[in-house]
Amino acid sequence: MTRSKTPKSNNQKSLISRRAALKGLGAVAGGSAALGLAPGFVRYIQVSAAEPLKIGFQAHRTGIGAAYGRWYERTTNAAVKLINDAGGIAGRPIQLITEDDGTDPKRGSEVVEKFASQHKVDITFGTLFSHVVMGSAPRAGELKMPYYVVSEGHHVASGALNRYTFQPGITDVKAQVSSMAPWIAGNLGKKITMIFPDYAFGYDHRDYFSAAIEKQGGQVLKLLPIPATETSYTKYFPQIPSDTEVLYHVMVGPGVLTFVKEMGEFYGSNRPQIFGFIDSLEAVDIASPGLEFLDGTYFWEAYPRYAQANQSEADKFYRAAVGVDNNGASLEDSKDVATYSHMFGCWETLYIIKEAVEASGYQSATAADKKKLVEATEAMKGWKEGNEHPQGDKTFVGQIHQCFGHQFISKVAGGKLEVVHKTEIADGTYEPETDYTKMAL
Amino acid sequence: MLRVEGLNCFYGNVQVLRDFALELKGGEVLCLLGRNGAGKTTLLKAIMGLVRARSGRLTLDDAELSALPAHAVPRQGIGYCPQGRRLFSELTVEENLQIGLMARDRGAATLERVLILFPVLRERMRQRAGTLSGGEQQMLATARALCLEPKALLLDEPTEGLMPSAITTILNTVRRLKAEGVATILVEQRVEAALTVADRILFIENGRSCESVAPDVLRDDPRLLHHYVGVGVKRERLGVQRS
Amino acid sequence: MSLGPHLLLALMEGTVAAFVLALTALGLTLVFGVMRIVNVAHGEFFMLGAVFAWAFAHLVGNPALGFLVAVIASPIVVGGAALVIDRAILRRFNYQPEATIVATIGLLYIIQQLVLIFYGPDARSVEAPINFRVQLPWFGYSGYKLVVAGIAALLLLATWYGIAKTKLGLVMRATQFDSETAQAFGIPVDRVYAAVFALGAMLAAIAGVLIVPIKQAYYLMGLDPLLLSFIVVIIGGLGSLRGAIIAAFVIGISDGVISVFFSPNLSKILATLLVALVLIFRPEGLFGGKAR
Amino acid sequence: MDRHRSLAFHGGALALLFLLQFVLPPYHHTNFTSIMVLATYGIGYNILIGYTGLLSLGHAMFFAAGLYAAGLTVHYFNIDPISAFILGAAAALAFATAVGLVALRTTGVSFMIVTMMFAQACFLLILYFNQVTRGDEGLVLSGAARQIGGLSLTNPTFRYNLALALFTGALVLCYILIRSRVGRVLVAIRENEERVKMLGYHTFRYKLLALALSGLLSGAAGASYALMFGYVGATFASIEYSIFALLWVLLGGAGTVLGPIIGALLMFYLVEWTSEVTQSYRIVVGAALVLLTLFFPKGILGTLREKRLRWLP
Repeated sequence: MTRSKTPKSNNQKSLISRRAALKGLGAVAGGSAALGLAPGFVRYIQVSAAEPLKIGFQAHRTGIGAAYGRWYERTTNAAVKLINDAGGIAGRPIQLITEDDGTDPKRGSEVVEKFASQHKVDITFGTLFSHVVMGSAPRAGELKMPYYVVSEGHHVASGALNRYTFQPGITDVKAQVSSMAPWIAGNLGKKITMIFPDYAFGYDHRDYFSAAIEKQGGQVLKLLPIPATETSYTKYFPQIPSDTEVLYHVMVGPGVLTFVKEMGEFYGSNRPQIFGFIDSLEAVDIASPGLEFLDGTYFWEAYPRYAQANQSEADKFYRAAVGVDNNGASLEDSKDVATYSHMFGCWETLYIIKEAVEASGYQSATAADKKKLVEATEAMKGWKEGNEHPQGDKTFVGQIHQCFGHQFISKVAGGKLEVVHKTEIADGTYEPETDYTKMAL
Repeated sequence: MLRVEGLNCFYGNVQVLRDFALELKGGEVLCLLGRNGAGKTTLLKAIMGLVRARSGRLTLDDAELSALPAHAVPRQGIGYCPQGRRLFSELTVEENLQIGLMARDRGAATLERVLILFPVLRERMRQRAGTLSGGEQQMLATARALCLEPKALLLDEPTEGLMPSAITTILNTVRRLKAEGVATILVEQRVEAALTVADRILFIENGRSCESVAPDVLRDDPRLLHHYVGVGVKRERLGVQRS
Repeated sequence: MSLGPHLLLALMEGTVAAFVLALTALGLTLVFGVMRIVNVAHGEFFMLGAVFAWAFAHLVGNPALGFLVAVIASPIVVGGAALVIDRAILRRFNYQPEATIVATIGLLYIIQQLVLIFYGPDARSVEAPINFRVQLPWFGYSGYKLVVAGIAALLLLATWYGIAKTKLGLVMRATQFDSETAQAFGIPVDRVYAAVFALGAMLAAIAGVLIVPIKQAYYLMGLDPLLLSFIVVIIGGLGSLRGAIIAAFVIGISDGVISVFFSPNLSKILATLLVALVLIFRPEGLFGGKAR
Repeated sequence: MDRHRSLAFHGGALALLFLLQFVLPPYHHTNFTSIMVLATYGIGYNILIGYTGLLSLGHAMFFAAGLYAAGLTVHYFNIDPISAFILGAAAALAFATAVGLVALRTTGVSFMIVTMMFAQACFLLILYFNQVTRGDEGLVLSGAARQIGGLSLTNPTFRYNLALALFTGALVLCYILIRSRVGRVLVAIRENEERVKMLGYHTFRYKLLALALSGLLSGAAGASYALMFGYVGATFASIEYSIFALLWVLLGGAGTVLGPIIGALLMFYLVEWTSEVTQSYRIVVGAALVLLTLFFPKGILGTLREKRLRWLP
């Protein structure tokens, strides 16, 4: 998916403490070295003397994806450490090689190239923003480089990419919105107005949610696309039809706090039901001043940010390993909120890579072994909830290289998100639109 | 009081002034004559610091002008009336004069004295400078220079394009200032007019200071004019004056 | 919502935007008018204003007091940065127009990166100093936005007064019309340039401070105001203060209305077409002087 | 004599690029392929800024015109790459001419602002018509569509040599142009447009020609990029890509034939190299621009020409 916005966090701390926090993370440009020099950005995590398995990690360290990229990196590093501590993949330690793609498609493609030709990695993995995936995937396909993305968009399952590109760790937007429609129609209302970003990620919402809600007998009254650079929203609100029962928002843009605040100013206490995608508020503290208006509204979450009453052991394990507290914030800094509904995809994808490598008998970076790896990945059917898959059970459809998992609907109450509904995997699955397994390897 | 020694100036690689020298006393009017491109305007700009000298010395009384940044030169007491007048044409007459007054922190008394010299400006204070007639513009340019209460005044072709009555006003002003002890360098194409006020004529050729003569000498022996300014020029200029 | 109130809201939004745009564009056109240079990093001064506003507001804590500190301190810091840039870079190549453009593009990148390093990639909000909601019969409206329009109007008036009525303004105008002659009358042109460059940056920074409670501070927020300011100064005539302000209102309000009724992208595309039209009929802009 | 030296110099550079493909490791092989395509864009830009003295800050729109004209027709109508390339270049040529008719009415900084705004309008148009362009996510062109006479554009050797051919074409065109009478008029316009006008030249037409040619080369590069690398996205129309062209040309030396490729190569490897120690590529780009204006205004080849190689065109 494309996120042209960076979620804003309403950080109350001074610059100094913020810097200190970044330093603790040691992941981002800032921090430790004020000039953006941090030791060993091409990081090698070596565990034993066995020949390491090289995984190239395409990270959004700079550009518009940087806020997500930071947490993607943190989650990835945590998972790699665990896997290596437990003996690595097929007895080989993971050597993670991280390169910044600048959240830019051209650079993304160059990074894939660099992984393949210079670092000679076995597998490429990573990125979120869909334009980077779109820019990189063709080259990955040409290089016959297995490319596991954690991007959430429908572009993998739509058939636009190629046989080497997979999305096994995170449910795509089409499935997410399809599984939301029945609950929304049943609980909130059937007359919907959609506010969504005016670019690719938003189009997936527009197209697939509209279709899904119509299937439920609902109706989208009005579509309000918001340009990527928009930071002021008052002018859109009058376009919301007054008979709207549910306001559906997927905001990605630097202005979500503003969005909420202006919505509050516009509506006062007399508002329709509001349903949003947590993308709007990833990395933002729900208890931020100005977000009070959201109280009593609903959010989709891929993975509940706040530890729930029935928290699973796997979630406890995962939070501890990544260093996230029960409110979804960094253990070192309670104001540093994670991109919790997306970053688990990195963790789970790494475990799927592990499984695929071990199942395929992959030995070395040869064309033959890579084909075996692709076929082994395609042959997978799904995974059970557990420490390796803390978000929950998933099924995997080999033809479209896409996984499907449970989704959550949470209500904002007292500055937290409380899960009120968990969807079934079947709620979101759809007929395959393509069959990658028929493409030549 | 104003002294120029061994002045060398360049535009890029082209040398415009070569070892130029002159000396001027208080109350003296020096008329600078030479062909177009001989370096007259450049000399005035060099004195003002607008063209930086590569070598040489410029002094006014005891002040070393060549060591100063351009904007500090007028503060030493040099009024400059550039070629083409260069008024701030979008500003009002009053504002133009104000800028002259600000240069040396002069106030209402100075302005009053200047306006006595050019009473016509008094009626035009709120008018935009660009809308004045040619003669009025020259008066304003001169008045603006006088607002500094200068010790030395540099006038670059002040009579250019003016009607005879306006020329008379300007020349009378020069005489008056001379009486007050102001040293004046006058760059002038109208030789006849210049001869009526000048104490001395300095010829300039190819950026060098050449002969310096008294006006009487020049009247008696126009050959110098032929040599330095060109015979055609001379006839034309003198002819215009006579008609 | 029916057409009347809808249009009213559009006009209100457009007017608030226009005031802020006028401040930003005024800074750009002032710098161009006096110094004959285009500062491509102008939008970054706007962004820095917003970022420092966040920093000051959070150092102080109390929203109203913090904002007050920000409104004063933020432009001062940004103006100081502009002075350093003027001395360290622009002056060295004597404000040569092309070199200035290239160097300010470079500065744009450097400033963005520094903000990314020290402030981070997040958008952060600053609480508005005044929090009240104006309830109209058809919709509610942010009281702070009206305050922004008010402050911006005052600042525009103050800038106009400063330029038209004070000695400093006179010196600036004299330098603008003829810098050489200005020097011959004791005006230290290089100091005037430095002051104007700083003043231009400060106007952008104040606009950034005013906007931050509405829009949040974000390291990539400078591009939009830069492009809109460019549209404004081209239509208004490069260097014309009056033109910039009139054009800011034309663009700001039409942008508000078109955005509300159609699409913001469309409104920016239309604004650009308007520029093309203006250029076909008046290449020097609506209020630009012909030969300057 | 100078003419021979200059021919030998440029011929040598092309020969070197040809030979490099046999020694470059794969990663650098691909990099050089893309740099040659981007340097073609740089040469187009250089005709305008370097030889005609017009500073445009919106050249990405011409690159994007070629990129989208070629990419969309391949994606939606499955036309063959050669036709798509011709279409892309022609579209950019027509577009640049149209832009020139309006933008060239302004001069100096206004021209720069106007081109920048038009480019931004193009960028927004790409987003606005997202149903067709897929906005900033962009489109991927399938490998199957990218075949010329049975040879796949994904084949590295084929692609490298195509890029070299494109670059050579641009270089030869530029070389011939600046040695022609037209080229001398353009340089004269750069030095002093008023004087050229007084000599009776219709300078508007010459500037329009320069902009059209510049747009043509930029568009040809854009079309090639889409076809060779299979991705078409709005990023390439963003201001960033206009600034990159400026940076390459200034770094290599504005008004030198080989400047753009030297600038593009250096900048690519400078960013690449510094990314090992810092992720702050913006600082590298920004500092390069500032330092160039302060200490190195003529760029690498421009300085060389001034100091030694006076014959360099």
